Amino acid sequence: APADKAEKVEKINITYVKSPLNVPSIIQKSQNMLASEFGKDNIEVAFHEITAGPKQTQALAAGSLDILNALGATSAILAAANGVDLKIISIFSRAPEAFMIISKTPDIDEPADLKGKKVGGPTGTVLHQLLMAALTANSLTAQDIEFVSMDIPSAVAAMQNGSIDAALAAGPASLRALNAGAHIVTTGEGLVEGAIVVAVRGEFLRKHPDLVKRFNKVHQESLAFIKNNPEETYRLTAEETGLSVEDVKKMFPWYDFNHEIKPSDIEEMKKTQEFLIKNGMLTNSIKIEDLIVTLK
Amino acid sequence: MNHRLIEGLCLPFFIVAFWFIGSGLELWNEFIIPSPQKTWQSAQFLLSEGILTSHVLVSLYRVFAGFLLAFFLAFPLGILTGMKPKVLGYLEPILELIRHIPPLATVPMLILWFGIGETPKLVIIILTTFFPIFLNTLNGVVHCDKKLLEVGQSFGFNSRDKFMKIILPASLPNILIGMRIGLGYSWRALMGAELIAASAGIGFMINEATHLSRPDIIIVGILTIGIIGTVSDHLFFRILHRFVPWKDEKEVQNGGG
Amino acid sequence: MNHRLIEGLCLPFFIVAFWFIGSGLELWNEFIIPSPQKTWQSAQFLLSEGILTSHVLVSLYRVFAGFLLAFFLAFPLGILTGMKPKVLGYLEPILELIRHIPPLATVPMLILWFGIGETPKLVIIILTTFFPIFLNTLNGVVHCDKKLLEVGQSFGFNSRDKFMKIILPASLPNILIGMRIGLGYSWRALMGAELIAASAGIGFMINEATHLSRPDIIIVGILTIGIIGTVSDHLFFRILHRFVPWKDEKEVQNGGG
Amino acid sequence: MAGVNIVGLSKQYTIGDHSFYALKDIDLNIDDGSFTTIVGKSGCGKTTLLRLLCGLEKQTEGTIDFTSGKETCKTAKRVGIVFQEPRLMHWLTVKENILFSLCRETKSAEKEELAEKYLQIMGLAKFKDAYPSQISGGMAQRTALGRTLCYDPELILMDEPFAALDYFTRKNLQEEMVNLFLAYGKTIIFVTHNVEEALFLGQKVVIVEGGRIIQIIPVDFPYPRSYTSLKSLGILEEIIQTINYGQKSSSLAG
Amino acid sequence: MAGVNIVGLSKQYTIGDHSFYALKDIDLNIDDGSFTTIVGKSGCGKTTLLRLLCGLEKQTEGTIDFTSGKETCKTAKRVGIVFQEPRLMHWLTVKENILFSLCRETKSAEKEELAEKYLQIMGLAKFKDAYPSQISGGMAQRTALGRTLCYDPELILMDEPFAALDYFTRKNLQEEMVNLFLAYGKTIIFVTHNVEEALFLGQKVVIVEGGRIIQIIPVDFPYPRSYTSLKSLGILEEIIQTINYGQKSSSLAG
Ligand SMILES: Nc1ncnc2c1ncn2[C@@H]1O[C@H](COP(=O)(O)OP(=O)(O)OP(=O)(O)O)[C@@H](O)[C@H]1O
Ligand SMILES: Nc1ncnc2c1ncn2[C@@H]1O[C@H](COP(=O)(O)OP(=O)(O)OP(=O)(O)O)[C@@H](O)[C@H]1O
Ligand SMILES: [Mg+2]
Ligand SMILES: [Mg+2]
Repeated sequence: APADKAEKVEKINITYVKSPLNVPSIIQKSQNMLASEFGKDNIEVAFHEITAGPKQTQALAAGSLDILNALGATSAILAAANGVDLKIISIFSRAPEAFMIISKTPDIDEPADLKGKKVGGPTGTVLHQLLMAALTANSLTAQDIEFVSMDIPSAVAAMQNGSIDAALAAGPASLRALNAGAHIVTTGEGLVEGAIVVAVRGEFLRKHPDLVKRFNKVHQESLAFIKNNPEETYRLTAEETGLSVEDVKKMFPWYDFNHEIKPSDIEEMKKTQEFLIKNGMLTNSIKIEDLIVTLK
Repeated sequence: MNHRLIEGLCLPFFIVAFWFIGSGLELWNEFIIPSPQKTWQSAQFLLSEGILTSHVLVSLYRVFAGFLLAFFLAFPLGILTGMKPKVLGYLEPILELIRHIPPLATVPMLILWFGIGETPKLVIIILTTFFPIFLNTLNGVVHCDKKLLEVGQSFGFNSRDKFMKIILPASLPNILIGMRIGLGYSWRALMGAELIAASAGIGFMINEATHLSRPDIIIVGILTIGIIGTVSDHLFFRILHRFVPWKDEKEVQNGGG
Repeated sequence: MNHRLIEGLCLPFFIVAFWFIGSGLELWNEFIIPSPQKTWQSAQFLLSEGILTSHVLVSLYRVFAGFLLAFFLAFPLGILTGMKPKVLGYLEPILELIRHIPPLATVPMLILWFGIGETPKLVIIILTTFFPIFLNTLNGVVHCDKKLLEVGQSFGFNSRDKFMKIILPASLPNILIGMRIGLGYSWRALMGAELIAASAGIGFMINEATHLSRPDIIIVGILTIGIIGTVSDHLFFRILHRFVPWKDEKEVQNGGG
Repeated sequence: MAGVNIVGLSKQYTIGDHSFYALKDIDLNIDDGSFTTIVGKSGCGKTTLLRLLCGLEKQTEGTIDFTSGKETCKTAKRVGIVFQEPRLMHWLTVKENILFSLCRETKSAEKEELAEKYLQIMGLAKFKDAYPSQISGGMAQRTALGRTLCYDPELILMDEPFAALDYFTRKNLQEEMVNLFLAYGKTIIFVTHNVEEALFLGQKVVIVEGGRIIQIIPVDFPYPRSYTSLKSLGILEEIIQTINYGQKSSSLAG
Repeated sequence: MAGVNIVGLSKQYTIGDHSFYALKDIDLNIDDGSFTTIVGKSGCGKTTLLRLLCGLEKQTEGTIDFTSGKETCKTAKRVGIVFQEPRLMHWLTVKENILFSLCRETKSAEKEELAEKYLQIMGLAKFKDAYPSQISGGMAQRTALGRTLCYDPELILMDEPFAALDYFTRKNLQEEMVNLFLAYGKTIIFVTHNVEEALFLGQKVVIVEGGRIIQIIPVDFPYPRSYTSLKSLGILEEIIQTINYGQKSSSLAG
């Protein structure tokens, strides 16, 4: 509404999540793209490093954050379904290959071998969904394995000492585990998309649609930068994440940073919501289409 | 007693009233602090399904096992180092180091050494509980009245007698306060402990509710820990007092009748 | 002094030796406990780039700010409730409740109330640090020798004088031990505190290293917290002792020279 | 200065589930500027009486009124007590203990002077920097005495202040007390086990037995007194007799 | 039973940066089964001597040998000390305090009997269930005395055990001590400020001044003694004179 326009925004609070390999964020920050875009209007851009999805949505609900630059689709759905006023404005990345089930035991080669084994990983996440999808694809059910709930670092550590047979892993953790002798049982390819989205606070979007649009523009600029300066991008990413350039190059192709929301993405999110409901992790449901805002 | 209860319930009453009113007037975000009604519904659901009870039982076991293990490590070590400063000299730097390290940081190592069963969870609780008991016991022993110790010495008491008949009763207030702080921290350590591959427990319930964005369950969990913790503290130290054969000077003065 | 140092370094020396040998013989998984050489390299890298130092400075600020705030809340409250049991009656239940609640569980509420700046981090540290100081102070005041208090009473001391001239010096050992435990917990709380939207700090460094699977950095972080914590404890209580105008009975006996 | 008027004073204590009167129906009038000594067997209630007088204990029955000239009030302004045990602050030196009662505002020159004076009187000058754990029993008692005198009370209650002192130190301090009394006209109530001491010091000797006053003996003998002349009075034996064969009420009445 | 042989005993203390001898060149022979009393001014070193004897303090110079018949050893088997302050365990009742020294293995019937006996002697039977904070100063001192006697030591060291007691209680207990001494032939070393008491009790009165023994007066008068007959001996005055005009060595030798 035009009346709200009078309310001057002084500061935009944005999350800054660099891992697992959030190249566009890294570029936006290192190239001062947002600062120079909004600096024109004397608007400060504050970056907040909040990695965990639930914490991002909590801070958003509390009004401390305006834009969540890289939020797992699962977290977005959970929060929205439980009443948080948030909207998805674009896709940050899809990385089916970055999410994987890994194992150190030689006799677990493919998901079918997981029958009767212990698998560890974070509950209610893309990774969990991946596991379920992989089981279903191999005519197994949740009852056929023993699932142990833990975060990724713990799962990898537990796999290393043999407490569990397979771990759900993503990002640098999986890369290092692979370097340390683990092998991939399956990735998300063909099973889950592993979408990471860009979400904004509903109220912020309603009051300042222009700012959101300008943010979206900067996001596109960063994608262009990545396309045009690959070597520079690798270097900056390596610097920021502490990974080696080789590792970055190895991981980079796992990610698809196309920001457009395609119908397939919406389908995928619906599947995710179904998965959450089916597994008793979500009781309410939300219409996914209502979550999506298309910026013109 | 009744009077004290009423006094004590004043502040909680106001807080709950404020919660009701604030939620009614929508003073804050429903997603972070759900209304009392909604919280109560969730609590009832969790209770009626027996979910809450089973979580509580699992956590109770962990807390008490962890606390007792911590006690049986910290208490004798506090006594030993208090009575033999030489031993303290050897152990102090390493204990000081451990004392400052966040137990959560050691989770990967704990998993490596202890797997993902109950052991690493208990170790987290022990690491959190150990130091208040240890340091307060040590302090009590070190500051034990020298004049009373000399009485024991003059009667040719051996270390054991000195300990049992003088040091222990004299430093009991300190030891008890260390145990109370320790027991409190045992409850607090649950969240961290039950991050490690738990499938039940109040800490697990809260962790999961956080992941699944269920603030109502988080609040139920917080209140459950708070209440069960308070009650267990009360019971534990009541019972302990029964077993303690000596009366506190204060009690005697406040009416020995 | 030198002698004591050597005694104290015995155990750490054995542990480091064990680490060297174990890593050399590949007794454990390099992925979780990297070799001393590798850890040393990472430490050097972090140091030479100034990264470690800047993390340490940020955390030092948080620890001391949090600790001091906690102290200035807990200490007066401990004194007040110790001297006026009536006030304790009103506050006890709510304090007991809070004492058992894991501060980490309250993070969503902290974010709601305090945003995501420094405040919620400090609040986490305060919540962790408050109780040892509070309970030990309370304990010290409550168990203060009645006979000495009567001396003050007979001289018509007002509450302030009674406190400054009798209660404080008499309960100083208890208060100090509460502060030491509290300061230790301030360091430990860093991990949790710096989970909330931090971009620097030792706790943040460890959290990030955990996510990035950099066990070498985790170990550097753990050791840094351990060492800086120990040193800060030492310095802090040395300085404090200077400012304390009364001598401890023990010190007098151990040679007043 | 302050006199005391005690009427029907009783104090009941409970040990276990057993109640008894440590003091029963005490009537006593202490004149402003008088020196009263109290004698009696161990456990007869002397300390209890002093504790009631300085407000450390609440009476079960009866009243205590403090008089100052024609005024009467329930609480005295400056009542100083020397406890039966030294009760020194173990974290303060002898000198600091002596100055303990002084408020912050007292000038340090004045403090020095006071400390000097009482260290001298108590014969502790050489030990002014010692801590309580470093001095002898008698020294501790003298420090406690110095501390109370330094407070400069109008009414001085003394609970066997010289019990741990040898013959000569005791004698010196007795004379000091008499000097103090004569010079400043303080009101002094002095508990002692030593009947000779009671006679040497008091204008009135109060004999307590089983929580009751069984006799009050006036000693109209001018100060300074001497032990030998007191003996000739012949009341020493009388008092001893009274205490020993006095009204034999058990102090445990129940 | 145990005698003591003290040769060249000295004890140095440091207060601040000031060192001095609290005891200097003490030579003293205590026979097995003898009763020795020690008198001297406050701060002269009496307590220090007892503390050295029961091993609570290490001497700076000199030797202490304990003799038992013909044997000599460095540590005595059972030395009991009554401290100058009661030092009761505040969490135990009077009765429990009296039985404090007994080991766990002592049968409870035997304990009851011992408690009964010493509560009776000390006149504390009615207060056996009271806690130290509930009894009077004199009662506390008697409790401490009972505790040490209950330990049944071969060598009993007593540091002004009757200081807080009134004339009669004191007299009763003096007689009890003499009975105990006569009946069981214990070796007793008894510090007191009361010269009459020293004469009434001791076979040997040791006068200490400024950390040195300045005189040892044998009292060859058979037990039981009476105060009046002691006076006729005329040594009372002599002792008082000795203490007062004795070798005036300062106890602070800095
Ligand atoms: N721990 C100590 N440190 C330093 N000086 C001490 C210590 N204990 C005793 N002294 C000193 O030794 C001297 C003798 O003390 P001691 O207690 O033996 O005297 P005493 O003869 O028992 O006197 P009193 O009759 O007053 O009890 C005193 O000057 C005292 O200050
Ligand atoms: N706090 C208390 N609780 C219960 N009884 C007490 C308390 N204080 C004193 N009494 C009792 O009161 C009686 C009188 O004690 P009080 O201390 O007045 O005796 P006293 O005349 O000073 O004796 P002494 O000469 O031995 O010091 C004693 O029987 C004692 O046990
Ligand atoms: Mg008394
Ligand atoms: Mg002495």
